[in-house]
Amino acid sequence: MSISTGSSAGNQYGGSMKRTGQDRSIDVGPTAEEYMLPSAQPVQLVDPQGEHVHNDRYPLPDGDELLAAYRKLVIGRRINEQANALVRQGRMAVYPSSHGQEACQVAAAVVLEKDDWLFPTYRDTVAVITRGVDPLEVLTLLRGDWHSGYDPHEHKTATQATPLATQLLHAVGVAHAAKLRGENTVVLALCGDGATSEGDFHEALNFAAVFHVPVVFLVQNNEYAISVPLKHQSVAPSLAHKAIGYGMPGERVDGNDLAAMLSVLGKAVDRARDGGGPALVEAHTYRMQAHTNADDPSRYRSQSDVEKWVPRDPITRMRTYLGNLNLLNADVERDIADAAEQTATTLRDGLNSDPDINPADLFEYVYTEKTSQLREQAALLADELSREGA
Amino acid sequence: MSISTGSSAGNQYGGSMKRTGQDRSIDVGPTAEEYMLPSAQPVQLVDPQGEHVHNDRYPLPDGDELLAAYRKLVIGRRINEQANALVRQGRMAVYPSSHGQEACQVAAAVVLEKDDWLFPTYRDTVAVITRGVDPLEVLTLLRGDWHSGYDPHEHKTATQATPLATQLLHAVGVAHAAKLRGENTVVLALCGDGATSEGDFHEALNFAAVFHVPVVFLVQNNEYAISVPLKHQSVAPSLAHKAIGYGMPGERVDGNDLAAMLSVLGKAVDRARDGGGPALVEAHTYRMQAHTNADDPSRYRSQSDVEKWVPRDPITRMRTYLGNLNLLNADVERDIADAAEQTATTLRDGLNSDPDINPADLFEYVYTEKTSQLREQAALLADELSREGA
Amino acid sequence: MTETAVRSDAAETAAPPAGPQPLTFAKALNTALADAMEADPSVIMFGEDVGPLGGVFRITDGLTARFGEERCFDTPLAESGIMGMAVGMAMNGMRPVVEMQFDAFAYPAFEQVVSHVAKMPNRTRGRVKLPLVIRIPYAGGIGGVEHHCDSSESYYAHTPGLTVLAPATVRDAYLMLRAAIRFPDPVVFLEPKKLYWSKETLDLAELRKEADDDAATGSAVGLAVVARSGTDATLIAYGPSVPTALAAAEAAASEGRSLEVIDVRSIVPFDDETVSASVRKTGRAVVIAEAPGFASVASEIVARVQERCFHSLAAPVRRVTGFDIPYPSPKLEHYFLPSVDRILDTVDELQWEDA
Amino acid sequence: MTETAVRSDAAETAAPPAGPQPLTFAKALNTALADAMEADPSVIMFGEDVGPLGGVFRITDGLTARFGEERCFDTPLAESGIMGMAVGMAMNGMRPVVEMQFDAFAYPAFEQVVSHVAKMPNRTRGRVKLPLVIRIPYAGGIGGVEHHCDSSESYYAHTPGLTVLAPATVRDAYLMLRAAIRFPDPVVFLEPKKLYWSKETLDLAELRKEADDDAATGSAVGLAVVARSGTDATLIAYGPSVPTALAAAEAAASEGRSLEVIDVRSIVPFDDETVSASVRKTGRAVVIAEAPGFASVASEIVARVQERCFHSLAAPVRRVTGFDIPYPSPKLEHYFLPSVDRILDTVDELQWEDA
Ligand SMILES: Cc1ncc(C[n+]2csc(CCOP(=O)(O)OP(=O)(O)O)c2C)c(N)n1
Ligand SMILES: Cc1ncc(C[n+]2csc(CCOP(=O)(O)OP(=O)(O)O)c2C)c(N)n1
Ligand SMILES: [Mg+2]
Ligand SMILES: [Mg+2]
Repeated sequence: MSISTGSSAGNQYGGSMKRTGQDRSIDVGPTAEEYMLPSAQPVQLVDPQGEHVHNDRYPLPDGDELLAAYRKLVIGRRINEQANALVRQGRMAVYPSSHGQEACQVAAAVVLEKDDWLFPTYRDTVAVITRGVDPLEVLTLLRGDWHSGYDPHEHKTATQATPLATQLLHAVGVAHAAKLRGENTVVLALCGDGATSEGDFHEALNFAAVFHVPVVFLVQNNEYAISVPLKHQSVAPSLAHKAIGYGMPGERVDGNDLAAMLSVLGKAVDRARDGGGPALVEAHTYRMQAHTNADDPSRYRSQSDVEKWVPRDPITRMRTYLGNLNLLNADVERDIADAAEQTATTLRDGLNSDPDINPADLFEYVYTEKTSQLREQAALLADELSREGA
Repeated sequence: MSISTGSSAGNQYGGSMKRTGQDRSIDVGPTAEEYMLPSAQPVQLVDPQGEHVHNDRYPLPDGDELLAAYRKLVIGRRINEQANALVRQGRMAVYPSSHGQEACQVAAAVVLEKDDWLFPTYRDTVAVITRGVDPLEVLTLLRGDWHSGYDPHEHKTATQATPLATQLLHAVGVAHAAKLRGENTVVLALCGDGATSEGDFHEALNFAAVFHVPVVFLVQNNEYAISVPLKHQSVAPSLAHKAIGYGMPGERVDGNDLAAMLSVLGKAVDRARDGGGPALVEAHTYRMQAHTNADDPSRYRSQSDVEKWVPRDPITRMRTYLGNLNLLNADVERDIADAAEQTATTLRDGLNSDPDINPADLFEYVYTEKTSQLREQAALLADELSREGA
Repeated sequence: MTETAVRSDAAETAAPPAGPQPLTFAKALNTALADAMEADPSVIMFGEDVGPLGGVFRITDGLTARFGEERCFDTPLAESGIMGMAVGMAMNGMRPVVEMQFDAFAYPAFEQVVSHVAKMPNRTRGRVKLPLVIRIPYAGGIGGVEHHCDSSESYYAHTPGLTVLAPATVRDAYLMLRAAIRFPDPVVFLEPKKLYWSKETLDLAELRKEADDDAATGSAVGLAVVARSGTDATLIAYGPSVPTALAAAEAAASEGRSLEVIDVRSIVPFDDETVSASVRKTGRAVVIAEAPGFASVASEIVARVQERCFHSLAAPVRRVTGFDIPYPSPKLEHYFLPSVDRILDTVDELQWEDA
Repeated sequence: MTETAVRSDAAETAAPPAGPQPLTFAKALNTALADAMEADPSVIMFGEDVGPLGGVFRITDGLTARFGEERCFDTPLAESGIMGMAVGMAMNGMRPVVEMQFDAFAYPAFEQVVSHVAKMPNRTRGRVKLPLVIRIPYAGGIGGVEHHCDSSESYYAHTPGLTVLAPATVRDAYLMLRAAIRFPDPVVFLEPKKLYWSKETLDLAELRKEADDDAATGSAVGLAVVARSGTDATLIAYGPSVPTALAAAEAAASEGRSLEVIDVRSIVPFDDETVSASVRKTGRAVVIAEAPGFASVASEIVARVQERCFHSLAAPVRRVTGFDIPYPSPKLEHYFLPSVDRILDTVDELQWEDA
């Protein structure tokens, strides 16, 4: 650092930096800085016009892989739309939409093996469903039936975390346990840009680095934490620059570029699996809709700002690119649309019937065996209900 | 970053890195990386042999300034010795010695103006006394009379913090309040290497950077957190590398070099005062003694490791350097020794008389006005004591 | 995961017309904040989304626009950071009011609250005062998802050095928040979320005058009130449970039983005098609170009442509280919350055969 | 700021000789950990300074040497990190035992404890179990500086989903820690610091056998014991207050008053049966605990006892607790702690004229 009196770090250096010094005179291998600092611009492999952008370090996934992922992208978008509709219809209490972030959602699900673990947040419903969890079980939370509806062990997918950044530590613990047993499980832990400010983010990255465990941290930087824009959250050159402070590599990616997301995340996962340790990936994306249905974004951002992101939509560019490759035609598109419609129908039908709710369950899972206190309280409630019923 | 499969960040890149790319072809001003990353080696201005080391960015303080600081250094060492003795004699419950870290302690006190604030930890007794707080008031805590003995407002010196890293946020708040009022107060906040792992460290640095407040964070990296060595605390290239993750400059200094400490901290303080925002300074030093008298360091480090640091002692090199400048002679040395002895006598005498302890004080300061609950409880205790007295 | 019950009526910022008018609990709080900021330039407000958005419940609506972003501002998303910064600002001449977005999101700040907010004045023998207010939208009954409905008052009430207030009426929302901001010591100010949209018809000018009078007498902290007089038994409640207790008393009256309702208002300090006087009069008491009962404020009230009124009691003091389980999901919360029926059942068990 | 009372006798790691022998509380815990790790490879221990140093109280002494640093290791200095990692490890097949270095240094982990440790099994309908133990050296009486002497049990006891244990004897230190580690749900295990150096003469082989029997019956959690029988009044205590209660009973006996002492052992779940049976028999009760009394476990016990034993009570249930003030500095702590005299004074006030 050069501490120069009077200059203002915060304002002078925003988010767009060029990478320092690749042209060293003697080759001594990469320095820690070169190894751990992110590239100067977010990695992009397919630009918003659907054109391939060459990148030395990140290969473009092949067409079939992209087509399969594109299918999931379209289904993901449909899930967001359907969930929003169900909220409007009063079938669901709340839905934090990932509209616009579906490339991150899909990539997060598909880069993992079956025995890997995913740690999602409330906004990552699409990732969880893409990973294979029953959509209706996922929506248990959002329609208010129970705090979580699926078995985390079945799909190696943790519950969708609400207290920000806390889940990142659980991810480290899961990875650490697997490592101690010699299993080669990789853990992918998701959080938002806002969550990077929490102490638990710091502790999780540091623990992961010190214990050298296979966790990939994916920050979906969608530029907002409810109403708070990124610039009030951090004045670092980028969120990926935080990685070096823990001694792990950081990278930034165009989060609306499915191909880049697959390539960068995939490489980080491979590296973690091969004993390379944790990594931090920052995906640049945008929250196209309100924080949740209860939010009023007009209070803190203009519609025109939002519209700037429409041309960068993850679906459009992938459709163009795949079309140019002749991998998409009307049949394929119809097939994909049908699959998406199928998922939407599952959601709609599922949410149209209320599941049985058993008040006795309230006492059932607090402890493995009910305490005498809970037995008394369960009896009190049962008695009330039987009298009501009578 | 280049995520390369199979390599191991943690092991491959320890703490000694060279700085990347100063030789750019077009001069576009410093990049964020150049501006915020610390120099390749800790800044040193006077080496362990007492020789001046030239540094482009950090000027050597002049002889008189160094002599005045040296005097405080010697007194600081004497305070540590006397406090240890008082613990052995049972006059004090506990003492976390800063033996070996006195250059950090003195620099932290002297770079501040009267209206600046210092936020010390339990280990920073010497810094607090050097700042001018009455030594006996400082020792109130350590002999167990009360939780803190001095008035933080009188010397703009916060209480010595025990819960690690919590005080860094208070420092940010004090600076923020001053900034809002347009005062040009600088706040110097101290913590140890271990404390950098706490979530509050992260939150404090981020808040300071986002609000662009004049706080200088000084980490005394003495290589241990009780028994835990630095390498189990962090695998970052250095602790100063954390700065870029918050968007502030980081620097590392030879913490046993009083001249370098004064120059680097002084510059960071000036810069903060001039509106340049916060900075992180990591001082490389060593905890020469046990964590506290209750500790048993033989369980986790060898005496030979400790002895490697003896030649790097902050006093020896400064004495040689000042001697070479002809600023030290027998008279001056005797005068300094007398001053140190004077301080030691103050401590000894002060701790030999027990202060009055008033049990009624227990209830006096919990609230500005005692609650009815506390009035009852105070009466109960008073009644007990009066019956005992009777 | 998110705000759950925002209504736009709290968002009105225009100067209210004179004379009595309907005022929501939320708007009363908003007005109290604005009035306090107007009265004292050292009052500042910060937290998550309290700036341009006006808070997820709109309690800080319009404050940034009116007082500037130096006096009402958003912070990075870190509750320990918010609390720790508030401590420092309070040390240095400010009177910070911070918002914890929801009850369970105050837990990351727990160390700052317990180890510093509560202890700093005592640690320094009163040389460092911490005149700060921690506003917490708290408790349930709004169909919120997990972590948005905790009744966390017992954690704070158990921590010496904190003053813990819980208003239950629109009037008190205004007066008690003004008092909390003026108070020389740190206050945990608990805002029952489910009452945010409750309304009373009040004359703001008179409320303001009352607040000024209270500023002189300092009487607002530490006093319970008799919310409804009665003779047969005492219901003791605070915050979100007060309306439920009042409804139960109303229902009991129609069955010929006269219940007195005490609104505790100030959990710490606790008004033993008012509570004990009532119980000594009625001889029977039921304590009502949403939080799980075990080792809670409700336990404390039961303990104090039996310690102080033992010889007046015709029956054990009983509790109607949340069960000792995590707060349930929206579709199950009504089984959990103290209800009029559960209160009346409990009153029925107060050994009336003796009476 | 630091450990305060380390004695080297806890540091012995050699295999103990056979037959009854003096064992400290600290060594009993150390042995329980070693035995649990020996018995079950999924048991792992981590925290601050628990590795080579063996913990600032030496409770983990020798474990790294014996079981390797993969099973007993130091973490970076971050309590939320420790707790959160423990959650993940417990999710993934391990039985983590974590040490919080001192009571007040567990507060940074409060969100992880309340929002996850306590709630995860319920959140997932029991599909994710969290068999983990949070060891907390707690409470005072050791001349520790600020933040090293908090009695924090009420925070945990109030949080549904946690099991909260506090041994008071060397025997229980061993047996209850073994039981806690075997328990399928998260346990907050409170170790009274001032008892670490207390001794009992015990036969380890028999203790181990007893632990194995208990593993079959699962009886160690949820049971209080009568620590001393008596007829005139019941003293109810746990953890560090049990020896004080016993001393008070001893002193009372010499004055001709027969006090029964209940050692609660298991704060959650609470053994109403044992406690109520005693109070119904004696008709009088005093609850003793170090923590500030307001909204505490002591309040809960008072409330439960009067709810359940009202008609057997000859006097109100009374409390001897810490005052509602921050834990005092070393030279003042003896004024704060429940003492034999204060207990006897309180017993004297139990309206003996009725008897
Ligand atoms: C500890 C905690 N504090 C506050 C909240 C309330 N809250 C829910 S979402 C949110 C914003 C999160 O922003 P970000 O991390 O960027 O994720 P995004 O919602 O944009 O996906 C806030 C403040 C919370 N859930 N947890
Ligand atoms: C929140 C918290 N956790 C644990 C402790 C116990 N503790 C006291 S000092 C210490 C080590 C601190 O190491 P470091 O930050 O390097 O400072 P140093 O003692 O070396 O000056 C620990 C773990 C504490 N004081 N606060
Ligand atoms: Mg975001
Ligand atoms: Mg250290």
